[in-house]
Amino acid sequence: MAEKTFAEALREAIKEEFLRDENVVLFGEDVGIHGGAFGVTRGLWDEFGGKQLFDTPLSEVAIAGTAVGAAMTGLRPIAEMMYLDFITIAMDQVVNQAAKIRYMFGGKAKLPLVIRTPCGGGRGNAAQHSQSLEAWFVHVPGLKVVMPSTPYDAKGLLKTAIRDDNPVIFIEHKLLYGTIRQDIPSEEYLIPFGKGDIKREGKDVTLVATSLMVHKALKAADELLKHGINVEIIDPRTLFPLDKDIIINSVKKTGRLVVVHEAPVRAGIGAEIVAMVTGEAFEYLDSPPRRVGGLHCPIPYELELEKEVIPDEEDIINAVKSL
Amino acid sequence: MAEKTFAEALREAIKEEFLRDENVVLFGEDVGIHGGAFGVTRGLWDEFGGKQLFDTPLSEVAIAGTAVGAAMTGLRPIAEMMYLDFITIAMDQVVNQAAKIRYMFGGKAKLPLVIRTPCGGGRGNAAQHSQSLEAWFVHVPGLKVVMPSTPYDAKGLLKTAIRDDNPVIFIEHKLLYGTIRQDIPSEEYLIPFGKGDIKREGKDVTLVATSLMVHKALKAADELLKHGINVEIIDPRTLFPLDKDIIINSVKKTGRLVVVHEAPVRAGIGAEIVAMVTGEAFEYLDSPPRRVGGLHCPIPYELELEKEVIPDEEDIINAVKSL
Amino acid sequence: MVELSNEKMVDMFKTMLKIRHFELRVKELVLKGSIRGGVHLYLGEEAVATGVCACLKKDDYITSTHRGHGHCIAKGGDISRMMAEILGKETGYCKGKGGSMHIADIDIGILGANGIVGGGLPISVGAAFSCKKRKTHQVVVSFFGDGASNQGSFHESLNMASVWKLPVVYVCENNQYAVSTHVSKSTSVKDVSIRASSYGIEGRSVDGNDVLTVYNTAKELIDIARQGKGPSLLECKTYRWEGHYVGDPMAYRCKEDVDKQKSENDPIVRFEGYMVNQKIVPASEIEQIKKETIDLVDKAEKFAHESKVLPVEKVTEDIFA
Amino acid sequence: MVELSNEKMVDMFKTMLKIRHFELRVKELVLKGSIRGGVHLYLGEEAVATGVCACLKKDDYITSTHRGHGHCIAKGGDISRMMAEILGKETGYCKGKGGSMHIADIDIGILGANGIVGGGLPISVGAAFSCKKRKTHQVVVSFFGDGASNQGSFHESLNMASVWKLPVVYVCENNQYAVSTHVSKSTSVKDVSIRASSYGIEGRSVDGNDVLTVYNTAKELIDIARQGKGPSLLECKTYRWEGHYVGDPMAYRCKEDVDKQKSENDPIVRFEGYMVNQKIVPASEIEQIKKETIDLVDKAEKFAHESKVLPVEKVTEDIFA
Ligand SMILES: Cc1ncc(C[n+]2csc(CCOP(=O)(O)OP(=O)(O)O)c2C)c(N)n1
Ligand SMILES: Cc1ncc(C[n+]2csc(CCOP(=O)(O)OP(=O)(O)O)c2C)c(N)n1
Ligand SMILES: [Mg+2]
Ligand SMILES: [Mg+2]
Repeated sequence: MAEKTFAEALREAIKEEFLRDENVVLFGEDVGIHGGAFGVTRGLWDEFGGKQLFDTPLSEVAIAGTAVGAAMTGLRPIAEMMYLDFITIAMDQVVNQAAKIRYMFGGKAKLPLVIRTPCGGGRGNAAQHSQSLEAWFVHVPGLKVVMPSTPYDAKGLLKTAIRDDNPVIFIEHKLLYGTIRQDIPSEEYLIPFGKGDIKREGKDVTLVATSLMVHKALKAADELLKHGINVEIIDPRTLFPLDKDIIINSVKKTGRLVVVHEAPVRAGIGAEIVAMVTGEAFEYLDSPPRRVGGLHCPIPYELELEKEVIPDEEDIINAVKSL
Repeated sequence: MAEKTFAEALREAIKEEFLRDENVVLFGEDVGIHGGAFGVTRGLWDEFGGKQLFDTPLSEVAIAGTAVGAAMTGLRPIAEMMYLDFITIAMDQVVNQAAKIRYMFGGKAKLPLVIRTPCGGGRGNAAQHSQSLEAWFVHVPGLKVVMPSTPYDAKGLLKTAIRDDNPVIFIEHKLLYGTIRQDIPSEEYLIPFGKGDIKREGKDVTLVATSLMVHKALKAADELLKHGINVEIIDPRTLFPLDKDIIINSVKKTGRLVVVHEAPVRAGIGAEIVAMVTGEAFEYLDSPPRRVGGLHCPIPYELELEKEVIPDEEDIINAVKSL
Repeated sequence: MVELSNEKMVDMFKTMLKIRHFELRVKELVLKGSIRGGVHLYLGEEAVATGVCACLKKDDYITSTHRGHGHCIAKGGDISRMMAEILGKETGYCKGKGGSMHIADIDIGILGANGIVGGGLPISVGAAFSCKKRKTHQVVVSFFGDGASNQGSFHESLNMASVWKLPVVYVCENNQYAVSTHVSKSTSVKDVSIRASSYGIEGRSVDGNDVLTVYNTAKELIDIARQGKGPSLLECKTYRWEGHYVGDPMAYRCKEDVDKQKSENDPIVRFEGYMVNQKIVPASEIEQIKKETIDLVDKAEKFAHESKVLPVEKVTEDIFA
Repeated sequence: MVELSNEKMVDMFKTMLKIRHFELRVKELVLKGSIRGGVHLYLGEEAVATGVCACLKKDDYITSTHRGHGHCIAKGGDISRMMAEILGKETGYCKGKGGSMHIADIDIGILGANGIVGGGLPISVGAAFSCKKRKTHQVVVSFFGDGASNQGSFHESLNMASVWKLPVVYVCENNQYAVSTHVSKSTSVKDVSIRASSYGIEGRSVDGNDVLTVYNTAKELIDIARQGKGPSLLECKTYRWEGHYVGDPMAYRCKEDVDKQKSENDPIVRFEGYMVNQKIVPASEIEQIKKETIDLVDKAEKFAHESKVLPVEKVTEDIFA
């Protein structure tokens, strides 16, 4: 056991997989000596630079396409998009190529590729560097979507992603990299896709939270307990495949559902989870499910404005109380 | 009054707006003499070619960017993406530029641009030419999303879109262009955004359907009536802004909700509508709302396979009956 | 100029004929209504795929386009499975899930046709990166059209392939049109190969209807790639005989131009003339080859017709490995 | 070579100084912790924006980048409103909603900085198309970096601008780096201007730290554009003094290189030397100009500090017109 940050946990996963299989490669803008915009690959250059770790030109289309072509021909690429916002440039390769090739080819190709990318606001990076677009990918058949909230989960899920034979969009919240520390086993471990995790047991309300929001939800839960509300917090960890059972079982117990994510509420992943639960556990719901998410505007620059747009503990508390 | 196809209605809208305002321009791949992949601009070249109608190179990024830059500087561009699937290439311009510029600039710019684009399957065009991606755009603050189902609506909504000072994604189902005919007034008319339309009144079940699915829903409703189920069909017409009232009022009357769209169910617009209704009219729901949508796979090529993936009358009937 | 054995030339001729007759048959079937979706024929462009792929080994890779039948045949694809795919059958390359625009045969290096114009170029970078990393001495050829040369993916791919010195040859099939748009209206250079200078790589423009010139130039560039000396750009000037797709009304060009090309610049007639002139193969044998080719296409069609459609229950299979 | 009035030269010098002192102040404020988000300074590159924008009229357009303060100042932006924006205030250009990377002033033709590398180029095509269509004789300048020249948007934009003969000049600020990546590791040509040949347009590479050369070359190309003769590509070679952003640890380059550039190739020192030598302006007056510039920056800072943050209730305004 050793205490690691989220970024360190990711780095460990990458390093271990590099060493396990020389066909695992990672490339992206400034991932080499610079170590990536958020330092995830920092320190790996000396050992792996030019062999398994590569700097690319500023070319998101080519980066994603390289992942697709490399994956089809024997490598296990991890492509880094410096910010999730920039994946907009590469959506053809992600959505029309990576997600569909195996199917279009009648099951002939394998696409063991991972696109790692940081999401989210909170750093004053404004509208083009702060988005959370996970719902898009969940909507695309052929992609798996991972959104870890803790160092432990990040490591175990990234290793699973790298070993998965399918395209995985691996979304890391920027504010998690350096802020969260957690003990991580020294032995190897993997976390399977499609298994959510109960981050806090409770009996009164089911709170499904993703990524950074898990931590806000945990704080909100402490506060809510003071008001006599005992919240159960479920982190789905992978948005597709989604662990429906863990959510539904919890709702069956609590009768109440709140979903929290940072992306705007409208057509966000919260809509899917609410619709799924109302479809499959309607009779267990004692009150209308609530969604907490970003306001319907781009992320503004200034601190107070940004805070207003991104959901916080208070928003979660209010939503739970309003049930 | 004169009977028009969907494509003709769109063409009329474009022509009328060209004549009304010379700053209205339309450009895209092969929209000139060729008239566009689905003939919407056919016949306009002689009068408007090189003045308001322009062929572009095969460059979706530049096409979308041209719309953004032109809109910011005094024109009212309509950019055509030959297939909705290709907008993946231009998502940066659509999502990071068009949708956010006004906000990022503190309200300084106007972006009166329309992106017209055909969606949907049913023509054996396979996975990269058949998608319905409207949910993505609904999730992005700063975009309006229109999805008409009839020639009348198409014309009135396209004219409104062209006159709107904001970016509008205008999605036309390929199978509508030539198949549906409808009488259209000879006088000018506009249809406001955010006003849904009751395509069929009923009292037992609220069926929200979009685009081509409206017609399948209408057929399903005839069949269901034989089984004594009287369905109310609501076509939201604009997915953002969404006419929540028309849907909620209907649900208050019927107590039952089914949402139908062609896109895959998972994280589709149906999730948003179900979540919205359960959030705002929970107590009126007599049974769990249902979603009908595409299966969770890319659209296959072969006829029978494609039919299996895309929802049809039977799927709608079954969903309604299962309530 | 590489010395080509007579046998190799006859093989190439057979390939060209196979493409020709396959495409003619597909056209017939489309017109009969047996094939759905958009079908883009390679008629008139046979020398390009044939000349280029004749330089490749079985385990070399290609990325192809929406107009991909010719590439697939030239790279060694099985026309029965191709025809079955185009007719939407379970025995087709993609079990009927892909159709004309998505035929692929990974086992012989065909990384797929592509419905997205310019979609194959970035994939070729990845395949070439993989060859280099795995030190296999494989080479990648990425086919694309004149229209595609205006896509951003072209630029990013050629730059990255150049920076990384990857073994990939970019082959632009300049057939003068992108749908209805003449290359002069969409492309700001006369020769697409000029664009090689933007990447510090070798660029060539050749008569794409002269299969031997295509072969020789491609061979040179592919050899360079195989030796680890980096990518290149080869433009083959050719002409699209058909409309963009079968059924295209072609309001944008006149029949005379097309007829002239067909009668004066048929790559197969030209190669046939050369071979007969040079006594590489007697005229009688040519007739025999043509007959045999048509037989092969007949067989492919029969196979396709007799095959079944995939049971619909299997429609959601093959998404994930 | 255009004859420049002394007055114009002094104006340009003032602009360069304004950029320099503005950026130095911004840097201070970042280091003090008064500014959040990523801030990319234009220090060392002042001659480029200054030389180019000195050729533009008020109603001409520019598209700018993440490193946009210099462009904005050179195009006539108000440094008080800029500083207020960077400090997130309601009086800022974007009411605090945009910040450093999104400063825009449509009224004086600044179509916005841009957080997306390469994002401005396609927008410039649209603006130039608009100028041409509306027959206004306006011109567009699109600034972008060496890194951006490897984006697909670069290619699509230059091609389309060329095909349509649009009045736009593409100005590549080659400051040697894209974040940590040296241009030689990302860009397959030595001179980005070579890429003009891919679009059949004029391309030039100049010493971007020599403001008069930048001015003269830009003038020529902008005149061509204004005359309706189409787009061009101008590469200005310069050097990024700071890290990519304030706070960049710069593990990828050595301090000596930076120091050498600063001491030997400061565009302001060079221009100052020239002007004093040529007796365009006496040394004493230069001191006065510097003082005045710093006063302006002081005022801007004061204005920004004293301004308020937008009331949070207004955060969801300004999305739709
Ligand atoms: C990204 C994208 N844009 C547009 C299309 C529609 N489309 C299909 S083929 C084609 C023309 C392609 O021209 P070219 O690259 O010259 O190839 P050719 O058809 O001549 O072989 C177009 C516009 C597409 N499939 N993908
Ligand atoms: C599409 C995109 N990819 C990556 C980034 C992250 N990023 C911001 S600036 C930059 C480097 C830009 O280099 P260059 O174009 O040379 O401009 P410079 O910073 O040197 O002025 C990168 C990679 C981005 N903002 N947008
Ligand atoms: Mg072509
Ligand atoms: Mg740079």
